[in-house]
Parts: sequence; structure tokens; C-alpha cells
Amino acid sequence: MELEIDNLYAGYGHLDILHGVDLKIRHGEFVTLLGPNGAGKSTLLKSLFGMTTHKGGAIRWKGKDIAGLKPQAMLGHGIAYVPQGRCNFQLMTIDENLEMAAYTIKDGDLKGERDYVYDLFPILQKRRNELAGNMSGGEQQLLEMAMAVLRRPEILLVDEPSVGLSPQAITLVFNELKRLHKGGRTILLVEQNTRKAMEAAERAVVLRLGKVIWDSPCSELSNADLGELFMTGRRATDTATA
Amino acid sequence: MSTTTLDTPRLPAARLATVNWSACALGLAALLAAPLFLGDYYLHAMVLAMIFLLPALGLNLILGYTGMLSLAQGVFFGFGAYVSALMSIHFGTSFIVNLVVAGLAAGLIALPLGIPALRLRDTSFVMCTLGLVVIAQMVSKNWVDLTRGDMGLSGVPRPRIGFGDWAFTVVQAPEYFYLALVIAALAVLGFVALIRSPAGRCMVAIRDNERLAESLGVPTWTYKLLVFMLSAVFAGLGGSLYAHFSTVVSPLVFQAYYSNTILIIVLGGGVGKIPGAVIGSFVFVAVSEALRITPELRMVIYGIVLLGLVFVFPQGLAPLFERFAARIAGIGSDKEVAK
Amino acid sequence: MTADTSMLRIEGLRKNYGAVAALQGVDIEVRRGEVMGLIGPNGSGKSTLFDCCTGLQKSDAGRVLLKGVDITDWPMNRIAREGRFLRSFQKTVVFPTLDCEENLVLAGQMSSFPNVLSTFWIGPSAKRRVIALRKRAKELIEITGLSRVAHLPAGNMSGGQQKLLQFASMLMPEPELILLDEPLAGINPILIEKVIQSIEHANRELGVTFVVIEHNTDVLMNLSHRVVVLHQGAKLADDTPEAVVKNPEVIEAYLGG
Amino acid sequence: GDPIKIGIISPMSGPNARYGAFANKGAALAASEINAAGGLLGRKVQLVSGDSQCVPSEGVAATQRMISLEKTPIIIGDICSSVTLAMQPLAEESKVLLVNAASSNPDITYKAGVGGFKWTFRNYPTDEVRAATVLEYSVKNKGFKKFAVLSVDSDYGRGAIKFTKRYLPKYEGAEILSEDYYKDSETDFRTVLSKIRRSGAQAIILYGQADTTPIIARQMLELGLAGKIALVGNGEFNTKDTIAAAPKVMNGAVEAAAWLPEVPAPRSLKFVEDYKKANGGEMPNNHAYTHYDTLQLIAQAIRNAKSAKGEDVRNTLAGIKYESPMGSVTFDDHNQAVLPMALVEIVDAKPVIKGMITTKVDYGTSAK
Amino acid sequence: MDSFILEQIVNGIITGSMYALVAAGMTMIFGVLRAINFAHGEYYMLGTFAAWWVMSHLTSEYSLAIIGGVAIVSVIAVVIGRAVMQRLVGQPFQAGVLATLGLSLILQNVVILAFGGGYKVFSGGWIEPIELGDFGMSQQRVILVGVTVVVFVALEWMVRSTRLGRSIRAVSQNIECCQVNGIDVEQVVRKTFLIGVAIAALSGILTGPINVSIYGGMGESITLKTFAVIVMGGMGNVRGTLIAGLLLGVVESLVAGYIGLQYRDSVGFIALLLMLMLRPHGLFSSKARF
Ligand SMILES: Nc1ncnc2c1ncn2[C@@H]1O[C@H](COP(=O)(O)OP(=O)(O)OP(=O)(O)O)[C@@H](O)[C@H]1O
Ligand SMILES: Nc1ncnc2c1ncn2[C@@H]1O[C@H](COP(=O)(O)OP(=O)(O)OP(=O)(O)O)[C@@H](O)[C@H]1O
Ligand SMILES: [Mg+2]
Ligand SMILES: [Mg+2]
Repeated sequence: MELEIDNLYAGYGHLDILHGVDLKIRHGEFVTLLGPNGAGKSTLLKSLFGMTTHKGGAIRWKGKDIAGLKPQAMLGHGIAYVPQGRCNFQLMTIDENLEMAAYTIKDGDLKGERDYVYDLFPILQKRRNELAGNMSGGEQQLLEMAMAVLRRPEILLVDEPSVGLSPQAITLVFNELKRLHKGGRTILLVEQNTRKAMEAAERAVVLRLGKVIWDSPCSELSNADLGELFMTGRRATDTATA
Repeated sequence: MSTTTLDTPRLPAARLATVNWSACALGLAALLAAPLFLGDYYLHAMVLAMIFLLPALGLNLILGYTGMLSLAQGVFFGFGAYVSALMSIHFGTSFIVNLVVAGLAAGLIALPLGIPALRLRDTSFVMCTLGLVVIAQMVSKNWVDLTRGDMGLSGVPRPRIGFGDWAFTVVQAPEYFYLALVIAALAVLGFVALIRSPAGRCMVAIRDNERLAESLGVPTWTYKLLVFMLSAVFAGLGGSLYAHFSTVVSPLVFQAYYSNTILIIVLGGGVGKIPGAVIGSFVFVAVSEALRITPELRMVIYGIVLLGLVFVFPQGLAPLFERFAARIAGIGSDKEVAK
Repeated sequence: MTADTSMLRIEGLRKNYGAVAALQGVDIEVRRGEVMGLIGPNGSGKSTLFDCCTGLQKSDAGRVLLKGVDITDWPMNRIAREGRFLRSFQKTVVFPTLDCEENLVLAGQMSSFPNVLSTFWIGPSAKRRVIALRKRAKELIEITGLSRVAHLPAGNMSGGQQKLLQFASMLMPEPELILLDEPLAGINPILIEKVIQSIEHANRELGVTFVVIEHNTDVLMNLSHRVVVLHQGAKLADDTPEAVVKNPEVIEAYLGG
Repeated sequence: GDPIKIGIISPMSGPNARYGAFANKGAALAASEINAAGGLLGRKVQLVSGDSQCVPSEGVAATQRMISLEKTPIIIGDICSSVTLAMQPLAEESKVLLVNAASSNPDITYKAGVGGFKWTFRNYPTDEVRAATVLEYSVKNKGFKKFAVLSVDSDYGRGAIKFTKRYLPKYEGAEILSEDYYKDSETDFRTVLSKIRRSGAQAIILYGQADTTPIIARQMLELGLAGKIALVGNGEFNTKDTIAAAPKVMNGAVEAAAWLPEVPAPRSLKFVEDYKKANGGEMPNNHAYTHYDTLQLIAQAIRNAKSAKGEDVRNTLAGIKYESPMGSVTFDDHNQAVLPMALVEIVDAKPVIKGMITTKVDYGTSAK
Repeated sequence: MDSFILEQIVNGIITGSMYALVAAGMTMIFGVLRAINFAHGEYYMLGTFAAWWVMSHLTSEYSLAIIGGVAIVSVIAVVIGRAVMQRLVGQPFQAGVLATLGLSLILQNVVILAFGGGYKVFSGGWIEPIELGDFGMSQQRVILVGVTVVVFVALEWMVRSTRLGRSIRAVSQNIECCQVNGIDVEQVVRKTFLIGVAIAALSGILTGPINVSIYGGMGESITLKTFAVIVMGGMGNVRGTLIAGLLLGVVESLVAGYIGLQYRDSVGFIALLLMLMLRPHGLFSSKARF
């Protein structure tokens, strides 16, 4: 078991958002986290990256409890996070952005790392000297993923990468995610574009009101089921599961 | 969208402010009774607090509710003081007339100053208002015929209230105290009325996100100009009271001390909170006076108090007092994120 | 086309950002009472078009006519108030320190008060107006499913919730024309239905004209009466949804194989 | 019995502390001298200080505190005129004796004594006398005709120039070529000195702050004005540090000073020694002396009155004849001290006293 | 139009380079903290005092005092950076204003307490005039201008090409994103603060022999000027700061030369305000921060 979340309580300040989340992710798995707006999906990802207030429960990473650590420490443990919304340095070039992403790699081989990402995302190499802010939404999303991948993380937490992207760009991003997964990376993806997400991922987890209410391989879940889950927290076809 | 922290102080107040009337009544009663228990010096200090309260209310309006840091409060404060002093010296007008005219005149002078200044945002706006202070100082120093330059205007008469035989001159500390209390209470009422009006909502909207407000049809520029003028009115009233209290007006009223004190009062008291300026003015005058026991260490300790405040009460003292008042009055004050 | 059926008329609009030509002479006609879809690849100038119509950006050339009136140089707030013409932003923006209800009341406020000075008054008439606004706000909160978080400062709501709030505030003052910039991005499938219903309801019952930018093509094609496609700052197609999805140029430039 | 409390209000914090610091030390020295000699009327003198920051509202608060809480019957203060002016009505209403030892605004005495405020006295020369004397010496003895004005932008600097201009027409051909005022804390004078050099002025009339004179002198040196243009006026031209900053410039400078360490009177020399001993070798300045002397003056008045009550001291002070190290001091009907001032010229990097002046202010002719 | 105007322009450039030097540090601190540093002039003052103290208590060698002064103030900056400045990250802006106002009061009055309120005379430095015809200038000023050029070239290089420089730019753009990428924002703030303060101290030491009189409150007026310069240069813009500093110096010097010294500050400010009306975000805002 690579990542084990055990009865996690977390939130912002004295506000509780997650009320006892249980989730286990194996090495190399591609899991998508679904749920209605405000369910706490982003909060869960942030908690895994140490950006919320930890209230209780455990997050075990390869057997070690990492709950409550700082983001920097999380990076050190091989966890990388691509947040919701734009998160790059708009007034710096792609090269510089990647360099900033490599900030924590102490005296590492920056050039080697960069070539490695350029191999993964050739589009970026073509525009390496352009300001990040001048690129299209899809390209910026790729850049952000590249910045996360640069550190060769073992697990990638991605929050709604498809927002604001054209269908073409969405296809591009999801193809890259699938490739990364094939390359052996564990991925935890939050998406509202449920169809795309379930196509790409192996396992679907549904979060509602700060609790996991569903966990199964994607194939066992239809779009109609998902609607019911979001609305009522139960699946129409069988009320017994959970 | 730019993300400067300057014009978007984040405040955890979800609603337009509510007023804890019972706490207000309690506070007012305590103040009314104060002269029975306190000596001249303490009353005197409270008068000072109430004088500073007026421009601080204006600053709270423009900074706390509209999100623009204006250092020009000192300018309008000084302007009000000069207007009052000149009127009473040259025309012998009575205090109430001076007060009203000083307030209005400060509001009016803010119009031509505000029109260019409000083209600017963020730090540029701060700079511009700071520039106004420097310019006001120059004018007051060099327009000798009117202001007597650095000699200043001394001998501003003590306030005289009432008509004919009923008039009396305010000299004693308790008299001053009640006079200032009446003016300050009215100003606070006016302030509360302003921010609870629909316009108050527009101000908060401008503070939170000016562009969004604009796109929803709020003529932000007009509001900003009106708020700038209103804040000047508050400062002008304070200046008038100050002129009649200290009896001297000189270019020194434009020195950084006044602007800084007003700023500290609002920021320390709780920017964007109704009780902010009120608490701030009393607390900071109290602290600064209490520290007079060690004149040498006074300003060092004052600085340490400010620094401590930042880290212990980053939102200012108002939330603390709100909770305290709520407990005393037994009534919930603000619907904060308490749950 | 007469001014009677024309809601918004964009003529030869141009906009450059430095070397980037975001719009290069776009002509678009929006008819009264329709729902128009606007699609195009990332960076094709859709948001810029909205910005130039609503006065957020100054266009370099061209005019914008609203019901036959030239509004090219009007400031944003006048367009919203007098033109009864609102737009939402692609990057979700709300008033972070106000809660849902206050956000919505504010959105409706300027059209229900006669002028700026009247908003400074707290008399009974102002109170009545605000109460009416609050009532409508509560309805919209119900519709968009935000009741559970209605008491939170809007800045503390999740991304999708803010998007919904932004959508609700567009409907608040009951304008005649609304431009929506990706209203469905990040909204869960169930609520998408609700948003669509609200748009259709407003369009049919209240006669509000909509222009919608949306990358969720399935939904958009169902919703809109007509679709305009932008590509590299120019109009690529302007047709019924059925025709647009079959248009090979559009597939090439936008939809992908 | 109880100590006699005497208040002293001065700027003790912020930028103006540089003026207040000397005042407190000077007064403290006087107090310890008096106490060492057995105090006054068998009681010790206790100094109470208050910080005014040169801000009228602060000064007023400090004064009010002193009056209400410390109950000082006598207060010395302040250095900044605006603060003194604001203290006047307060002292008047509370019947507390206010003796000023350093402010130069003419209003202070115009409004005092027969002018209204019976409880205010000033033991400091007026700028009017100063300006007239300096001008006369510069024109008659030094032969200057063309002047440039460079003074501090305050009531002191501007007031002194106003008086200078009033006396200027008395001297045939004397003229002011340019007029500049520098703000307190100014450090850059190159521009204005360049201008003055080009104007052909023979002397700069400088009524300035003590700490700025060395800056000006040094920049004159830089611009090669040493020996070409002289400084006349007031602003601690005579102190060692100032002269050391640019001796070539300071040679020939003319100053009318209320006091200077070189005054040959034994009491003055003793004061300099004692002050240096008490303050780690620091040289006393003008403010240190005037506050020292003012406390001595008050002590004399208390002794004469045989009472430390404000009322008695006030009445005695009005008619006192006090021998200060500079000469004898009396008060006119505006409670302004009529006291001697030294006219100093710097010769070979040493101050030389060229004469003592004592003149009364003519309240009738001096327009406000 | 003669040599007079030329002379005044040179005077202005000399003054302006001092403004620019002090402002360089403040603009960088603003870049990372988004907080107006009301205490910046105080570090300038501390620099002067530290050098004065070194000269009067340890050695009378001015060149050693430069090094000693910068070192002493740097130690103070490390302490303040840790205790105060780094904690301002992510705080509402009023925290920055109050904290720096408080710091300014503390630093000013601690110096007054420690060394007495009276002014001190800063002796030393290379004050011999260099004369060029009837135009003279002390060596110290030539050094000051030279150091300004060197410091700005170094800063520009640092900001563009070093790791720290890039992370300073990153922090000034997007703090949240820095966290995501593991950039230690607090450390960057500390380092930037240290650099900024050290530059301010250096300029205080270099101007000491020119200013001659030093006192605890001398920083206050510097803060005001500095603020004007960084706003004019576009907040956080190093090159803009240099040009704005020089420009302000020249404008002021022309005002003093042709109108009168008493109008210098205010006319300088009016010029600044007029310029802001034309370019509301400063002369060199645009996209290229730093
Ligand atoms: N900074 C914050 N402070 C307080 N509460 C917050 C904050 N951010 C989010 N919340 C609250 O936490 C809850 C969960 O938010 P979260 O962002 O995790 O939702 P989400 O599942 O990602 O939704 P979406 O799909 O809309 O992004 C919401 O009810 C929201 O109001
Ligand atoms: N403020 C700006 N400064 C410079 N370039 C800009 C600016 N705003 C937009 N652009 C550029 O203009 C072009 C059009 O941008 P616009 O945002 O209108 O595209 P869009 O069609 O809305 O794309 P998306 O679907 O990604 O939202 C893009 O190339 C963009 O980089
Ligand atoms: Mg989310
Ligand atoms: Mg867009």
C-alpha cells in the first residue's frame, strides 16, 4: 500500500471540511476522485500536500505518517501537487518556471531534469523562451503538470486539469496523464468532467460532504449512477453498497 | 487580475456589519458618567482620543470599507483646523458654525483633490495622498498672508456654545469632554448609517473586487470620490475640534505624526470594523498616555506594543472587544465563522 | 437587420496585445431573444471579445452597438446599468468577504436604485428595495443549490460554488443581455442541468438574450440556437449547432479528431 | 519637606529629540547643583520631564498630565514654538507658571504679560534683537552689502529673516539677492549653494538649526566657497564640531548667540566643566545652557519670594534682577527677558566675542 | 541655458543616486512582501550610526567602519528578518504597515536611548574636494555615485541570473504557487530583507561624511523620499528605481536652483504626481517586473 488515508479530519482554521476520510491507493494506480461541488475534493488534495489544518486521523505514505507536514516536506517525500486554477509564474519564461519547480532539488542536475520533462512534453520545448502567461490555457496546464513531474514524484495529485480547456486541449492533457500513468506513476485526479476522468482512470472514488461514499473500479460505475451518488449519496440501482 | 494585498484586505466579515446596540449603550453610559470619577488629565486624554476618532472614522470608511489607503486624512484634518482658526480669528464666528463649515469645506476641497488622485490605485494612490500632505505643508508655510506661515495661528478662542445670554465658553475639562462626546457620538452614528446603507455594500464590493463591482453596474469611481469626500468631512470636523482645543494651528498639523497616529488607530483598532476606530482611538491614546510614566522609554514601548499587536491580534483589537462586549451584553455580536 | 431584432451588433472589432492580435476584425450579430454559443480554441479571442464589448478593454478599432446604440466608449458600469447588459468572467470572481446573499443583493442593487445618492439613504423606501432584493437572492441561492454554504464568506467557498454564485448574480438584476464566460467549468454534472434549466427558463420566460462561451460542446450544442466559432481572432463559422459540429474547419481547429 | 516639583517639557523621542536631549541634561545639572547646595527653602528640587515630540497635541497632553497628576507649580518648556503656544492657555487656566527657555516665536511674548497670558515668561532672546545686531555688524564692521538668505523653514528661521528685512533699508546699498529656506532635516545644499555662488553674494544670512550648520559648511567647502562667502546669523557657528567640520568656511562667520562655551564668566566655564563631567565629555550647547540658566533663574525667584507657590514665584519673577553668567536679566511688561547676547566672530577657527548686546523689544513699532 | 543648468543636473544626479541606492533595497522588499516598509529609513540611519560607533569606539579608520557598519546592521537585519519580517508573509496588509511603523519607532528611539538624543558629528570619510574649474565635489560623492552604479549592476544581475534572484521574482508573482513548488517563501523574504537592509545601511554609511550630523530620527525623511522613488520606478522594478531616483534628484535640484529650496520637496512631489497621472503604475511598470 503506497498511500493510506485513515479517518482523516481536516479543514481551514476552525472550520471542519473532511469528516473522516478513508482511502487507500496502491502503487502505480490511477484513481479519480469525484464529487459534487464543495464536497471537499480540493481540500483532500490540499491536506495530502500539507496545505490545510490537520485535525485528526492519519495519512500514511509508505507506512510513514506524514499528516501535518509542510508542503516542502511533502515534496521531499515524492508527492507533487497541481492545484485547481492557474498556478505558474506568469511573468517568467517556461525555462525559468521549470527552474523554479526544481528549486528544492539541491545541487541537482537541473539541465538533465529539464531535458527529461521536455522529452515528456515536447510542446513546451518549442516555446521554452516564452513567458508562461502568454501561452494558451491548455499549454499552461501542461506546464504546471510538467513542473510537478520534474521532481520525479511518486504520486501526482492533480486538481481539475480540464477546466477552461478546449476539447482538443483536454484530450492532450488526458493523454499525457495516461502516459505518465503508463510510465509507472501513481495518479490521484480530481475532475468534474466525469466522463473523461472515468475513461482515463482505473478506479473511481466519490466524495460527498467530506466523506468517501463510493470506491470501486471505474467500470462498475455508470454516469447515471454517478448522478444519483452526487445527489443522494446512494446509487439508484443498489442501495445496499457502500 | 492583480493580486496586490493593498486594496484587498481580507476580512472575515460575511455580512454588512451589525451593531451591538446594547454594548454601545453600555459604553456611552460609562462615558457619560466618566467625569464623575476621573480627573482633568484623564478627561483631557479622552478628549484627545475623541478628536483623533473623527479622522480615524473617515480613514476607516475609506480604507476599511472601500479599500483605499489614504494618508491624506492628515491634510483634511489640518485643513479643517486652519478653516476653523481663520474663521474664528477673522470673522469671530461661533464654534458650531466653524465646525460645520470646516467639515463641509474639507469635503469640498477633497473634490478637486480626489478627481486626479482617484485615477490612481494601490501604492500609486497612497503615494499621491502622501504627496498631498507635502503640498499642504508647503502651502501652509508659504502662503504667509493667510496662514502666517510658520508663525502659525495662535489664540484660537475656546469654543463658545449657545446664543446671547445663554452662551457659555467651554474651558473646563468636563465641559470639553461632553462637547467632544456629543460630536464624536454623532459622528459614529453617521458612520454607522453610512456603512449600513446600500452604499456601504457598494463600498465593500469596491474593496473586495473593484472590477467585478464595476461590471455589475456600480459606478465605482463616483463612489470612491464620494467616500473620499466623506472621509475628508470626518477629518475636517476633527481638525476643527482640534483647533479650538489646542488653540494653536501651525504647519506642524501636517507633520507625519498626525497621519501616522490616525493610521495606527484604525489599523490597530480593526480596519473595516465598526468599533475599530472607536476602540483604536481610546486604546492608543490610553497606551501613549500611560507610557508617560517613563518618558525616555515611551516610544520604544509603544513600538513594541504595535509589533506585538500585529502578531497577537492581526485583525486589530475590534474582534476581541466584540467578543467581550457580546459576553457582557449577553447578545451575539457578529455572525463570524464561529461554528 | 433592423434595430428591433438586433440585440448586440459587433462591427469590425480589433484588439492587439502587443504583438498578439487577439481580435482581428470580428463582426457578430446577436439577435434578440436567442441563445448564442461562442466557441473556439484556447486563446482564440473569445474572452477578449467579451472584454471589448463590455468596456473592460478598449478595442483598437470597430464598434459595438447595443439595441442600435453605440456603446463602444461607455464605461463598464454604464453598460451594465443603462444597457441592462451583464457579463461573467472566466476566472471566477466574487466579493470574497460578503456572503452569498450580500453578493447577490449587490448584483441587483444598482438596477433597483434610481441613482448613486439614493443608495446613501437608509430610509424605509431603501429598506423595502433591499428586502425585495433579498427575497430574490434567496430564490436564486435555492436554485443554484448554495443554501448549505450561503452563510460563508464567498471567498471561502469552493471553486465550483463560486462559479455558481457568479452565475446567480448574473440573473439577479434581470438584464436583457448576458454574456457568460464558461459558466459550466468545474460544475458537477447535476448542477450543470440546473444551470442549463435556469438559462433556458430566463431565455424563454423573461426573454433574456444569452451569449455563452463554453468548452463543454455537448451541452452547448443542445442549449444554443446558433453557434459562432472564433479562430485566431477571426470568425471561422456562424451557423446552427448541427452545421457547426459537421463543419470540417471547426473540427480541425477546435473539436479535434 | 516635600520636594519642589518643577516640570520640563521637551521633545524626547522622534526626530526632534536631538533638540530636547540637551535641554533635559542642562536642567538636570542645575537641579543637582541646587540640591547639593541644600536645596531651596530647605526643600529639594525634583525635575519631572514630559515628552512633547514637538507635536502640539502631545505637548498639551504632557502639560496637562504634569499639572493634574504631578501637580508641578512651575513648568519649563518647550523648545518648539507651536507647543509653547499651545501650552500657554493651559498654564493660564491652571495658574501654573510657564517659563520658556528656547522658543523664538514672537507671539509668545506679544501675548504674554500685558498682552494677556500672565503666567508665561520667556528667558530667551528674541530674534528681533538678534537679527538687527547681526545685520549691523555685518554691514558696518565686515562691509557686506550683498546677502543671500538660507535659513531653516520654521518660525525661527523665517521670523529672523523677516526682522532682518525690516532693518535692511537702514543700510544704504545693502540688498538680499536670493531667499531660500531649508526644511528641517535637509542634508543637500549643493544646488542652492551653487546658485548663491553665481548670484555674487558676499554673505549668507543663516538662521539655522544647530545640526545643519556643519553640513552647510562642509558643502560650501566642497563647492569652493571657503573664504569667498561668509556665514552670518545664528545656529551654533561657534561650537568646536561645527568649526572642525570646515574651518576654512567658518572663519569670518558672525553669530549672535544667547550663550557659547567660550563666555569668560567663571560660572559659565564651571557649567561647561560640570556638564562635560556629568555627560561623558559631551560639550553643552545653547539649549543645555538656557535650560540650566532658566532653572537657576527660577531658583533665584523662589529664594527671593521665600515661597514655591506659583503665584508668589510669578510675582517675584516679574520684578527680578537676576545675574546670569552672561549679565543681568530683567523682565519687561510682556514677561520677556531683557538679557544680554554675545556677538561672536570666528577668527582663526576660534570664536571671539566681539561684544555683548542688550536691547529691549519695542512692542509698539514691531508689527505682528 | 548655460553651465548653471548643467551644474544643477550634475548635482541632481549626485543626490538622485543616493535616493536610488536607498530605494533599491526597499523596492526589493516590497516585491516579495507587498508591504510598504515604513522603517526603511531607519536602516539607513542604523548604518550611519553603526559606522559612527565603530569609528569612535573601535577604530578611526573609515574604510574599516564601512565594513563594520554593514556587518552590524546585517546582524540586526537577520534578527528582525526572523522575528518580524518573515512572519508578515500571507498576513493582511495592515500587519505590514503596523509592524514596520512599530519597528521604525523602536529603532529610532532605541538609538536615541543608547546614544542620547542629541546630534552627533560624523567625522571621517574622504571629504577633500575635487575641483573642476569652479565646480567642486568631494571624493566621497564620486565614490557614492560609483557604488550606486556597482550595486545596481549587481542587483540586476542577481535578479536575472541567480537562483535567489529568480526566486525573488517568483515570490513577488505568486506566493501560493511558490509553496506548491517547494520554494521556501520565508527564507526568500529573509534573504531579500537582508540584502535590502544591507544596501540601505551601506548608503547610510557612505553618506555619513556628507551629512555630517547624525541623529536617531534622521531616517524618517529618507523613508518618504524612498517611497516616492519606488512608486515612480514601478514597485519592485530595480532598473526603474535607479532611473526614478536620478530623475527625482534632477527635478528637485532644478526646482531648488530656479525656484527656491523651500519648494523643493513639494514641487518634486507635484512632478511625481503629474507623472503618475500619465503613467499610473510608475514609469517602468509594464510586464517586466525586475
Ligand atoms: N479557504 C477556505 N476557507 C474556508 N472554507 C473553505 C475554504 N476553501 C474551501 N472551503 C470550504 O470547504 C468546502 C469544500 O471545498 P473544496 O474546495 O474542497 O470543494 P471541492 O470538492 O473541491 O469543490 P469544487 O468541485 O467546487 O472545486 C466548501 O464547502 C468550501 O466552502
Ligand atoms: N491582458 C492581456 N495581455 C496580453 N495578452 C493577452 C491578454 N489577454 C489576452 N491575451 C492574449 O490574447 C489572446 C486571446 O485571449 P482570450 O483570453 O481572449 O482567449 P480565449 O478565447 O478566451 O481563450 P480560452 O478559451 O483559453 O479562455 C491570447 O493569445 C492571449 O494570450
Ligand atoms: Mg475543487
Ligand atoms: Mg477565455
